[in-house]
Amino acid sequence: MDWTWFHKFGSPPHVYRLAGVLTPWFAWPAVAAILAGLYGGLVLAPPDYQQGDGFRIIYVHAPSAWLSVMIYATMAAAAFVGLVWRMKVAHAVAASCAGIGAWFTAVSLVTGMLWGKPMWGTYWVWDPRLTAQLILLLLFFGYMALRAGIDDLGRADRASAVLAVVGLVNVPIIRFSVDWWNSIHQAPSVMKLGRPTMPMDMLVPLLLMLLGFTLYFAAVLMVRLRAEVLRRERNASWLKEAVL
Amino acid sequence: MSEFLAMGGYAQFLWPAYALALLALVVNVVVARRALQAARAEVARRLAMQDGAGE
Amino acid sequence: MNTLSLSNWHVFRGERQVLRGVGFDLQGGRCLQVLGDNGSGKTTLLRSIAGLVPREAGELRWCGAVPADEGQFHADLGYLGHDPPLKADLDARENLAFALRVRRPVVAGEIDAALARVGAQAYADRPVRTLSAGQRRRIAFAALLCFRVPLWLLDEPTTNLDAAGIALLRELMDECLARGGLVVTATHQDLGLDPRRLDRLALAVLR
Amino acid sequence: MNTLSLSNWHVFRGERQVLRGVGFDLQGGRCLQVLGDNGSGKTTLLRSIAGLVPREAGELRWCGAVPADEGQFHADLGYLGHDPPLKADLDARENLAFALRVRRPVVAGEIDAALARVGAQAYADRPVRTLSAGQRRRIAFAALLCFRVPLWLLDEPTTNLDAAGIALLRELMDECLARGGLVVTATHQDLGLDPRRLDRLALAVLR
Amino acid sequence: MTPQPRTSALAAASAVLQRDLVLALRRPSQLLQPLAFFVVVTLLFPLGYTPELAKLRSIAPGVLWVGALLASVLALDSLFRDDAADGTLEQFVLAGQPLAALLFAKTAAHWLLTGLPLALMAPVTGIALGVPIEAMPGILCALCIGTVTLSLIGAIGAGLTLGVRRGGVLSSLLTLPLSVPVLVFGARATELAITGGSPSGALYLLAALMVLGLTLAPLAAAAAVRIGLE
Amino acid sequence: MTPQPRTSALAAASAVLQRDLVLALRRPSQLLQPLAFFVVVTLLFPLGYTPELAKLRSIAPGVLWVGALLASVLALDSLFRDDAADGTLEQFVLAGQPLAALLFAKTAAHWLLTGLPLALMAPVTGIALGVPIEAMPGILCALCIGTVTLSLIGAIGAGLTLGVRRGGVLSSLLTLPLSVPVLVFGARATELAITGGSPSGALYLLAALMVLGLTLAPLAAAAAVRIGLE
Ligand code: HEM
Ligand SMILES: Nc1ncnc2c1ncn2[C@@H]1O[C@H](COP(=O)(O)OP(=O)(O)OP(=O)(O)O)[C@@H](O)[C@H]1O
Ligand SMILES: Nc1ncnc2c1ncn2[C@@H]1O[C@H](COP(=O)(O)OP(=O)(O)OP(=O)(O)O)[C@@H](O)[C@H]1O
Ligand SMILES: [Mg+2]
Ligand SMILES: [Mg+2]
Repeated sequence: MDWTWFHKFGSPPHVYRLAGVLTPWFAWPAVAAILAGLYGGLVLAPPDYQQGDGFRIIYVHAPSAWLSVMIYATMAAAAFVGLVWRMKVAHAVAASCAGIGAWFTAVSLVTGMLWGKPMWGTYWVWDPRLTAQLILLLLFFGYMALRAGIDDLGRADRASAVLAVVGLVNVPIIRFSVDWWNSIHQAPSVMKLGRPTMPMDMLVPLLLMLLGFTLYFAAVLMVRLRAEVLRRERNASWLKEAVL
Repeated sequence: MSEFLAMGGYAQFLWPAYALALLALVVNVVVARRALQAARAEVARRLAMQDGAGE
Repeated sequence: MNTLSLSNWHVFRGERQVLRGVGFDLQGGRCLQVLGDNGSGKTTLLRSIAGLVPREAGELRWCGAVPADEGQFHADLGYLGHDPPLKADLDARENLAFALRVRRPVVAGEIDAALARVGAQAYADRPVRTLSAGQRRRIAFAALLCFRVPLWLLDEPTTNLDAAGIALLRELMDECLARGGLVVTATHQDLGLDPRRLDRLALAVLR
Repeated sequence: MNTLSLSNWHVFRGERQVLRGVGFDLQGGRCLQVLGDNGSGKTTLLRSIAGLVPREAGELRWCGAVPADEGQFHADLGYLGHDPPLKADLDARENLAFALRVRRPVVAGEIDAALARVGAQAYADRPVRTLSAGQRRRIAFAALLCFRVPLWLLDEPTTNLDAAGIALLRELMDECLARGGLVVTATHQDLGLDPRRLDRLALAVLR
Repeated sequence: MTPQPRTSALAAASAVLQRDLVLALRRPSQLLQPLAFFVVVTLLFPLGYTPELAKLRSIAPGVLWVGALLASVLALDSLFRDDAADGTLEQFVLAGQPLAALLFAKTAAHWLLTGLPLALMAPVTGIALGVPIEAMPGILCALCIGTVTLSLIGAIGAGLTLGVRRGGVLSSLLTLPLSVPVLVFGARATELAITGGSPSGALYLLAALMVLGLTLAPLAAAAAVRIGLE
Repeated sequence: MTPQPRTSALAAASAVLQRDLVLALRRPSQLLQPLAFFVVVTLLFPLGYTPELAKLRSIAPGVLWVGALLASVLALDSLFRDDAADGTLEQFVLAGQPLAALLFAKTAAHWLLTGLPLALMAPVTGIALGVPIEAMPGILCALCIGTVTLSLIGAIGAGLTLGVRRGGVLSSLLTLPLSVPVLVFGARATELAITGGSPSGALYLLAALMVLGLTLAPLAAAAAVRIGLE
């Protein structure tokens, strides 16, 4: 097996350049998909027969919820790679993820709450899914707080990587336990959209938004990654070309 | 148009949700670009310092 | 024979490079005195040899080979930093017993022998909290003796010691060297060791 | 003129008598070097003068009188113990500023002047956590300078200092004495002070 | 060697207060920590008990006050420890200033960094536990007053723990029982606020405890610290 | 200089365990604090809630578990701190023994000194909350198993926050969310035990969590401590 690609991937100059090249390829499709999804979701899609126009919150809520989970997985995977193979670039990826992840977790929570008020009559219920999402936000906060608490970048990288990996093992367990927790009490059972399948003109915008948000994350990640890589390179010769 | 904005009575929930999502999208882009610019400036400063010291 | 050699050693603390391309070869029976101004990286060097501070680059050879198992290398070294690693609530004997038992089984009498060697019998059964700074140092030396390791890393070992204490330290180091051991020590004070057994490594503050 | 005199000083640590009937008279402009083996009570003496350890008996006179107000005596003394009293998360400048402001208003520029005096400008704005042991010591001396107190109590001040640092310490002490100040110091190392300005007090381990 | 102009005790105390705040706020993320901490503690109760808001409401007083107690115990443990370990506390004793004033400043900083954020967070945690909005002013008030007393009691305990031998057992046996009245009156005030009663009686008692604490605790803490430092 | 006979990791770990127990017994205050905290927390709820045992019984699982969780978080704060401050932890790293084993021994000592007493205390607090005697075995079992996992998770948090100021709050912030599964299953088992159901399903899940913790947590804690010591 040829491992050169792996080393190449781990080399900061290469990653810096690659991320720079990739950014527009993620960014523009993301813009297109999000705009199309918005138009489809807000204008073309018909009102829901139960929820009227209120259901349109789904087009921001579901993508951000999906993104939050995806970002955590990305972060933890990168942290694991960084920890095991001592790859600085992987730590840089993990560090870049946390902030974005916390934002989108918060967005999914707040949009969910805004949706919950008209649907359930209250902003907050202790539903398993909501609770799990709140815990995810706390995990992101914990990760960021730990990072901010340690001055030395290398130490911060590795300490927070341990936390992310532990969280990776635990997140599914938390999810499962929280589901189980509420299954024993009477469930609020309002979380369903009330219909097995979604009509195409509702579904397509949602898929477009999911795609758009994912690409958007990739684009922002690339930019942040470049910044992180620069921050981590102390006195490498390639920096001169890179900055100019 | 105003009908569209009213969103069938859900405007007070729907638009804040969209506004927040938009805010998140914009803020993350801005933060990322700022970070990149700052990192570049820092590298440039260090390189200038090294050059200065090397002479 | 025991040998320790470092080559091309680079260590960073935070963003700051502290050691750049340091290296040395030390034979058994010899002492390496690390010299340098305050902040030149003596502590950093000792800690990075022990593996307490990660190095950016560099190779360490112990008895001619890169230690395959870090644990085995650790089992061969005794590190004494700026502060004596003692539990304030335990007395000297207990401190030594626990420190030793983590490494190997205790042989009857050896702890008392070591305490006697450093002249600490008189206060061996008082909680370390109630000892003076120099008395604590002596107990830390007793622990080091008990370890019976071939490689000593001593960071400013003369701190807090009176004249008799420094003479004792010199004797202990001499004995260690005579047994074929190696000592790497950072100290600003001259220890009065036999110059034929002494190597010197000078560090400078970088940048 | 500032004078410090102790008479019939008895101090216990726990059940143990450490100082028995110690006394001295120290004139302004003179340095008292407290000598004694490890455990003879040097630290205890300095701390009990400062009032950090209570005494069983004994009288202290400062400028000829028993200080009516302990606070006023404290305001006149600077104590430097085994470890430099610095906050690891603050940088040198902040450490000095806060230490000073607890005592008196800060005058513009004095902190930087003191840091320059001890040669610590280069690392004055790094968190103390990232400094080496000797660098921390220097910052502690800068704080002492800033206090501008007539009485210095220095417990093993040479610890961790390189040769330049010890020379600096000697100069600082000389200046303090020249200003009419008093220094009481416990040290095992000879400081090279002018012997005409030096008094000596030898302590022995009791019992 | 001219005699030094000494600052007033007030100026010295404010320097200490400022120093502690600077130390704590050095990293902005620390501002968020108490917030996240109370959210976590509040989260535990629905998970351990029931998700029904109607039932949660009835334990809300307990939840809020347990959170307050825990936060102050957790943070107080280290109130003087760091300063004692690095010698700063010694320098306080030697500063020529009333030690009680300096320690009071430290306690005040502690309250500003834990007690106050906790009280300010109460509306949020309250809503999550189904507490009606009208109850908030009373709850906020009770928490503000109560946490001051908790901090003060904790300061005595933290001082006593410095000299382990002497104060060891005492400190925990002393501080927790001392804080029980605060918890009882605090929970009572909170409960009354939630159920629509008038919490003012309980609030007066809380305030009385606080005044008692303000007058006695700094002196006791100073005595404890002096002993602990020996 | 003959090569030294190294002890097995087991013997080394048992030395560490013994040392920690000896140390703790020299400082009884550290033993009492979590226990006292637990008792105060569990007794606080009847005060604010209701004196009716029937109603109290329904909140007992939540109260017991939240109390246990918070008490163990409180005690974990200091798990590695003292050893790190006096250099003992460094000597552990340099002992030539697997660090995970030594840290596991420390965690075990911690559990023996807080988790176990807490579990043994539960019958007393349980009775105060109106829990029937028959439920006690199940509750005791659940608390014993659950607190082991809590200690293990806490060890990771304590290791990660070694070099961090005000680490106590941060480490609780890191560990509490991770402890949610223990809380959920523990409270569930307790509830079943109280209502007369069979808690074994929940107990199995708790045990599974414990096994997972036993295998992974010492490794993670060792990695964390190594990083924290640098
Ligand atoms: C604070 C409140 C809420 C939170 C934290 C929340 C959280 C989540 C999460 C975590 C997901 C899963 C995303 C994924 O796994 O990919 C999700 C998806 C979704 N949520 Fe919410 N939600 C909230 C409120 C609501 C409300 C009120 C509704 C509608 C009545 C709703 C409808 C949906 C739908 C339709 C999806 C996408 C379909 C699916 O993945 O099953 N959510 N939300
Ligand atoms: N954690 C850290 N972060 C950044 N820089 C550090 C850190 N620790 C030490 N340094 C810096 O590294 C350099 C070497 O420190 P080190 O403690 O090794 O010096 P030293 O030679 O032992 O000095 P001394 O004689 O004062 O003990 C110093 O300039 C110090 O400021
Ligand atoms: N808290 C205490 N309880 C009981 N005895 C104590 C206590 N502290 C110190 N001692 C004893 O008092 C004596 C004097 O201690 P002190 O620290 O003053 O010595 P020292 O002269 O400073 O020694 P060194 O040169 O080692 O610093 C010692 O014998 C010590 O064991
Ligand atoms: Mg050093
Ligand atoms: Mg001394």
